[in-house]
Order: sequence, then structure tokens, then C-alpha cells
Amino acid sequence: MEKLYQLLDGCKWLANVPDSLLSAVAIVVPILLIITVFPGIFAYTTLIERKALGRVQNRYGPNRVGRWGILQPIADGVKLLTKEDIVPRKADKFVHLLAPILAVIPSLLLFAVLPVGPGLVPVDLHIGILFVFAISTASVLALFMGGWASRNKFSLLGAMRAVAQVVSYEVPMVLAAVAVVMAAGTLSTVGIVAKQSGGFLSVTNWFVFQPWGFVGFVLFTIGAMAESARTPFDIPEAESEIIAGYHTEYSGFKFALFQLGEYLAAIAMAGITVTMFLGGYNGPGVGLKYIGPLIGVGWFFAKLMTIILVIIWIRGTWPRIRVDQLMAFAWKVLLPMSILNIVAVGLWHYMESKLWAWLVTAAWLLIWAIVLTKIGTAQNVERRTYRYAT
Amino acid sequence: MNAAFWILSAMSLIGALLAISLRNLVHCVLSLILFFLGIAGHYFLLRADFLGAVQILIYIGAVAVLILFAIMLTRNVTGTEGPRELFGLGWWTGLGTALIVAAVVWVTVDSAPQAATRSPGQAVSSVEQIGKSLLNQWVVPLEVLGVLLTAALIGAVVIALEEVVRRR
Amino acid sequence: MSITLGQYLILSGILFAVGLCGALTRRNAIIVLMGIEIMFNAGILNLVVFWHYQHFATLTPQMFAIFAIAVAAAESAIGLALVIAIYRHYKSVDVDEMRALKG
Amino acid sequence: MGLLGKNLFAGMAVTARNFVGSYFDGGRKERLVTYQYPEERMPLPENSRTFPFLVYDEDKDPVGTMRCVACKICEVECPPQCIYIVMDRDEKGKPRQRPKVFDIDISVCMQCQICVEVCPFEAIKMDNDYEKSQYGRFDDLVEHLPDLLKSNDYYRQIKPTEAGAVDAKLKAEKEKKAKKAAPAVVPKPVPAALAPKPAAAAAAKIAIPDDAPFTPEQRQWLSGFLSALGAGVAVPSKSVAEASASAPAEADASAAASAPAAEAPAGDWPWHDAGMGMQQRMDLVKDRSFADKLMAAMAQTDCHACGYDCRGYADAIAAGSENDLSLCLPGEAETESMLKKLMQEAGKV
Repeated sequence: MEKLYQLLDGCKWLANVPDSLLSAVAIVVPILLIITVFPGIFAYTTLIERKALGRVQNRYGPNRVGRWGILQPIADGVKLLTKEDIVPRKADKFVHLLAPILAVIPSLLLFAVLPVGPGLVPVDLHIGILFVFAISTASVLALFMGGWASRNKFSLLGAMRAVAQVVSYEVPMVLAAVAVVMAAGTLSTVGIVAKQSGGFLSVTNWFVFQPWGFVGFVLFTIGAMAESARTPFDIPEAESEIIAGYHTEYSGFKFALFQLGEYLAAIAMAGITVTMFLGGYNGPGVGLKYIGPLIGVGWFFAKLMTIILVIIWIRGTWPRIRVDQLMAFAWKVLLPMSILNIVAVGLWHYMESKLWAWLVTAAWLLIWAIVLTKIGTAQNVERRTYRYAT
Repeated sequence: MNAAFWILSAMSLIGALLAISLRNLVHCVLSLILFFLGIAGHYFLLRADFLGAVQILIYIGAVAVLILFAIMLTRNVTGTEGPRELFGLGWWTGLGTALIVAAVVWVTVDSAPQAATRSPGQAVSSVEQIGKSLLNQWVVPLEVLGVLLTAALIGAVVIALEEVVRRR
Repeated sequence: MSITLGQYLILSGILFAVGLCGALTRRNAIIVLMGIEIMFNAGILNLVVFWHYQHFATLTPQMFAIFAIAVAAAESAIGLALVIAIYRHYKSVDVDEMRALKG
Repeated sequence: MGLLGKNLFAGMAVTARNFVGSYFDGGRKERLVTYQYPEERMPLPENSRTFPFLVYDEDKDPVGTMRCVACKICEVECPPQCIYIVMDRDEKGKPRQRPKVFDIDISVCMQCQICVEVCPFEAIKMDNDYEKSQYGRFDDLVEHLPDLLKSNDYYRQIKPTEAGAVDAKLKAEKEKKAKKAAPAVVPKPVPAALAPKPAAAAAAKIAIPDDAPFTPEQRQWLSGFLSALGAGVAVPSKSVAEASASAPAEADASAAASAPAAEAPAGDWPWHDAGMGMQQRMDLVKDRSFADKLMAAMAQTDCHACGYDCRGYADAIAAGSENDLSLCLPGEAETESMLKKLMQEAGKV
């Protein structure tokens, strides 16, 4: 916003415009961009997801509305808008209404610190990453309120599962981000991306090519998927077990809001992963004179879409894991791994020759990875023995 | 600047008042969250961004959810209370003391010499400095805090699960 | 007329009073805990206000506030665990009924 | 514990191959299984069936060349009773061998094909057109005669083998009937509209072996059903089950060949013509035997609804072994009242 403000301030023919209006415009334009671009991406991610899942299962995705189903998101939107909004009689009216709104607000706030291109960041907080985690914990409340307000046992169960899952995957995610913050030296997202620029074709400096960076990337993506209840971790809305989890009793626009909130959180977390590990807008050609920033924006969205496609691909393949395995995996494998990852970053930071540092941290992490996966998953994945009520 | 102050203080005051007066427990927690948001807003207003983010992270993210879980585990799940047992036996004593405290605060603040307005100068509150000072001058309290938190963690678990273990 | 120190102090004073009133009058142990939380926050707000108006050059008030927040969070966790244990024993969270000290 | 290891990524490879394959495999049909419904249809197997339709032979006069003679067997046999037939009568009240009203309620019809099996005239066949949805639930879903009439070529087009067999059978019967009728006196010129209606297969009355464990009433129904099936070699030794089990078409051919009925040549009964009115027939038999009078009262369609052919039913009533006079369905009340009148005159009742 500051950059846009200076830009507006600088150009001459805007000189006589009062200063407060300029700053107002400098604030409103990024907000408008966030509100239009990212929900647009959300709409077309749902379409891409349905088509990709279809193709994986040997059938066409939606291709009735528009040329290749292009207008399907609009059709869904209109359908959800016109659907009747049923509120259960015993439901807690106020909280029932508030929950979807609270689901969307944090997701949209997350985009405030996402550096889309060089200098194109809505607001450059110097506590960027901390702000991201503070906001994403707030989305937990929306889940709970949704489940609680609809006064239905299944949705309450779904809400409890969702809250437990999100809270327990929050810890490894934060620690994985701590590793990046230690390496980058600053909490601000712009600083982190700046740290990853340079190098051959401005690619080699990405954190994901460091051993601790790769482990951090894997941990963070798993945490992000678990937090937005996607892929193997979609226990909260597991159709087979508890209908649709906490948004069972929602229909019409409130349901659309819940979906919007969930998907936007997933996209935002993918964006944060891109910023922290895949070098934000860095990519070959970012340094060019005039079209550099444009290419930067292109790189950012390209990486964002690849991560979203990988998440969809995983959704089409992997089975859903049980709740207790889910919890055990988080506390027994991810958490120790992320702490060890922080130790690895420390080692890497203080060793002079970067090659040696690379090798030592890689070895360190590899050993621990094998040890942990052996211990961590050994117990909890074997078949559960059912003791019938004696 | 002023408008933000008044809005945020109104928000936190309403949040606090509702938190202690509503009948439905869950609504109480929601207004408590509103109160925490108001306080976080104040921290941002006072240029203490790190504290604001920490406040949101810890209070709204963890403590509020903790209280919600506590409500789930103790009351009948609907969370509403009858009017009869809303206020305790000696509720008027509590109100009296609260009023006395408010009066004392009010008097002291008014009689004190008009405190300086916002003093100029660059506030020292960037995250980097906080991090450095935490691990330089404040490293001992930090470690003590770590020990305290783990003790609290284990203590809470032991207390809550005490009963279940013995019953089997 | 920017905000003066006094106005902030009055605000945190009132918040403290509200928290105290909640803690003292309400019967439900959880609301008492909430009252205590409100008092904690009022106190920490005071810290930050004094840092902002008088000691902005140093970091000690902020440090103090961070540690206070951490302790408050730990305290509320222990408090809620106690409430759950008492609930299991008394089958109610009503503060007036918790008279007997016998465990 | 294959799950958490290499197999996770093997699974990913499979889905990736599937995904890519669906685009670049030249879209081979077996890869993507969906039929885009309105544009492309799933090819139906030949003997798939939806709702019945009535077959007619020549396009120029569908109602005239309709095979159905309104003998109402299908109406009676239809389990959910969803067929309603009213016989067409010309101005003098003489029954014309065609339905005036033939309704099928396709919301009731359970597509069981029993009507096709019991129809002795191959008049009703099963269609495979499933796009019959309507807006109304009640009267829109009742198909009337014009909707039901479809040409034989359509039938041959949707069910080639079955239509071929039916055409062959009909041609065979026509030749047999023509061969038998040729030596006798040339039958009275039958109005062209009715001429091509093939007479019923003159299958003999099916004699059910005496030792078969049926009550008389069951025996009577069963023989009616069997003869309606057009099946059954009336050899007493072969058991009933085996007789009815053989396919109707094949058995029917053998039945036609070895029909032992000592049947008087058709020419000997000038009244045995469904086109004649009741009064006309009665004038012809005024001086004939009691059995002939009874036979003349029949509807002359040999449709076996009564369990016999017209001659057999008349002989049974005359011999007294059959005392139910209302079995002649095509004849309806007219035949029944005539039979009662004849019985009273003869003092048999």
C-alpha cells in the first residue's frame, strides 16, 4: 500500500488531489483486488477440482454449463444464492448466522500479507508470519460455532473433530515456519521473499532447496492440508461417518460462505507456502527492467496453482486416515520432526562453508526422518482390535 | 486516531460487560472474544504490534477455545442457565467492591497532574529488538517461563484426568 | 486532541472493575474464570499504555506484558482443569455449592 | 504396513496416468465411460423392453391392417391390469374385429411382457423407446390407440431376429390356412379390410392328462392358459410342465403339424366367419344341430379365451361338460345371452 501511495503521490497530474483521498485510494485498491482475484481463484479451483477428480475416475467433469463447464462456478453460485436458507428450529439463531461470517473473515485477512509481486504486497507488516498464524487460529472458532449452533449431534461431533485436528496440526505448522523465520531473519513476508531472491536464474536461493527447507516445506504443506481439512485429513466432513461435519445444518448462502471460507483458507495457506519455501514471486526473468514485476506476479500464481493442483491430485488418490492415527501422526511424528528441523537451521546458519552445512543438515534430518517414521507410525497404523462389550 | 480509540474501547467495554451478564454461556464466550479483539486493537493502536498479534494468537486462538471446551465438558450441553442461579448469594457485595475500586481509580487518575500526552520519538517495538532482548537480558525469565508452562501443561492434564484413571 | 494517558487508565480501570464484578457476582465457575481473564487483560493493557506514553524507549514493559500474557494463559488452563475436576466431583459448577474442603 | 510407504506415491502415479490418459489417449471410448446423454445414447441390447405397442402391417391403413382383434386376452392376463380395450362395432352393432379404444397406462405398466406372450395374434410387442416422460402424472401417461400403433417395419428395425421369427410364423400359418381353404368352396368374399387378418392357429384343445393333480376348475384355467400360449403337443404321456416349458414358437410349429383333432373341414361351417353378424349366423344354422347353433353364437375368432376353440366350446356346452356360458370374451354379453336363449329353448338349463 505504501508503494502504491508513493506512486500516486509522485505523479504530477494527481498533485492537486487532497492527500487523504490518495491514501484512501491506496488502501481501497488492494482491498478490491483481494476481494475480486482470490474468490475468483476459489470459484475456478472448485471447477478444476471437480474436472480433475472426474478425469482421474475416468469420467468427464462438469461440461454442461458453458464450453468446458467454464460457467459452472457461476451456476453453482447462483444456485447457492437462490437456495432456501433453512435454520434448524432449536438452533442458536445468532451464532448460526455468525459462524459462516467468522469463517470467511480470517481467510480474507490472510491475503493481506501475501507478497504477490515485487513491491505488490497489500500491507507489509513486520510481524507478517505471526499475523498469519494469529488469524488462522481465529478460524478455529468459526468451525466450533458452526457445529455448536446447529444443535445437531453430528455437526457437534464434526466441530469437535475439526477443532482438535486444526489445533493439533497448528503446532508443527508454526514450528516449521519458525525454521524459515530463523533463516530469513525477519518475520515479514516481503523480507522472507527478498531473502530467497538472487542466485542462478533467481531460483537456486529458494528455501525449498535447502534440506531443512524441504523438510519444512513438507511439514508445512501437511499442516496446511490438515488445517483446511482437505485430502487425507478430511475427517470433519467425512461424508460416510458424519454427513457433512459442522456444516450439515447449513444451506443456501451460509453454506456457500462456509465453502468460500474453507477454500480461501486453503488457497491462502498455499500462498504462504509459496512465499516461505518456493520463493514467492522469484523466478527466471523477475529481474528484467520493465516486465520484471509482471513476470513475478505470473510466477507467484503459477506456483500457487501448482500447489493447488497437487492438493487436488492428492485428494483424488489418498484414503482418509482415522482420527486417532491423525492425532498420533501430528504429535508423534510432525512435532518432533519440526523441532529437529529448527536445530538443523541453527546448524546451517552457524556453519561457514555452506556446502558442508548442506551435507550435515541433510544427514541430520535424514536420520531423524527415518527414525521417527519407524517409531511414529509403527504403533498407530496397525489394524485396530475391537473388544466387544463383555 | 481518536475515532479508533473510542471504537475499540467501546468494543472491549461492551464485550466485557456482556461476558459477565449473559445467561447463555456460549454467548458469554463470544462476547469475551469480542473483548479480546478490542484489547488487541488497542495494542495495535499503541504501536505494540507484536503484543497485538500475540494477544490474538494466545487469547482468541487458545484460551477462548479452551473455555469453550470447558463449557462442553461441564454443563449440560445447551449451555443456558435459569435466571434463578444467575447471580450468586452475596452478589451485591461483589458489585459494591467493584464500584469502590472504580471510584478509587477514577479519583486517582483525575487528581494526578495532567499526564503528558503521547510523547514524540520513535517507539522501540520492532520484533527484532524484542527477540534479541528476550534472549539477551531476559533469557532467565524466558527459561523459567518455559518451565512454568510445561508444569502448567502437565498439571492441567493430571488434574483433569485424575478421576478417569482411578475409576477403571 | 490525541488520546491522553489518563483516558487509557480510566478505560483499563473500568475494565478491571467489570472483571472484578463478574468474578465476584456470578455463580458459574467458568464465568468467574472469564472475569479473572478480563482483569488480567486490563492489567496488561495498563502496562502497554505506560510503555507507550512514558517508557517507549525501553523494551521492559513489553517484555513484562509478554510474560504476563503467558502466565495468564497458563493460569486459565489450570483453572479450567480444576473446574472440570470439581465438576466431576460435585456434578455442578456452581460456586456456592463448593463448600466442603474435603477432596 | 504398505500404506504409509512407497505405495502412497505408487497410487499417485496411477491417478496421474489415468488423468493424463483421459486426455491424450485419443479419448478411446473405454477410457472415459460416460455417454453424453442427449447427444449420444447408450446402445440398448436387442431384447431390452420398455412399453408395449400395437403392430400393423401396411402403413397406408394402420387401423385397418392392425393385427389386434380386441380379443381382450392381454387385458385379462395383464398383472397390474393397465390395458383397457373396447371392441369396435359398426353401425349395426356387429362387432368389427378391431379395438375402438385400446389404452395402456404406462405409469402402471410394469413391462413384464406377459401381454406379448399371451397374444395369439402377435399383435402386441415390446418397444425399447424410454423417452416417454410427460408433465401430467395421470391422463398424460395413458397411451391411446393412435400413440400405440407402430408399423411392422419399425418392429423389424428395433428387434430384427424376433420380428423375423414372428413374420415367418405368420407367413407359415397363412400358407397353411390358404392350403386348407383352397380345395373347399371358395369362402364368401370377406371384406378386403378384414381379409388379411390371419385366422387363429387351429391348435387343438390341449388335453391335460387325467392323472395331473388339478381340481376341475384349475384344470380348466390351465388348459386355457396353455392353449393361449399356443403351445403344447396334446400327447397325454408328456407331462404338462415339460409341454409348457418348451419355447412357444418351436412347440407351436410341432403342434400345428401333429394336430390330431378330427376336425370337420372349415368349409362345412358357413357361419364360421367372424365378420358375419350374430343374426346372419343364426339364420344359417336354423336347421342345423343344437351344437352347430351353439357354435354359431360364438364370436368365431377361435381365440381360445374360453379354453377351447369355437367348435370345442360348443360341443362341451352341448355335452353338458361345460356349463359356464360367459367364457367367450370376444362375444361379450351378446354371445352369452344367445347361448342362454338357445339353452332355454332346448330345455337344458
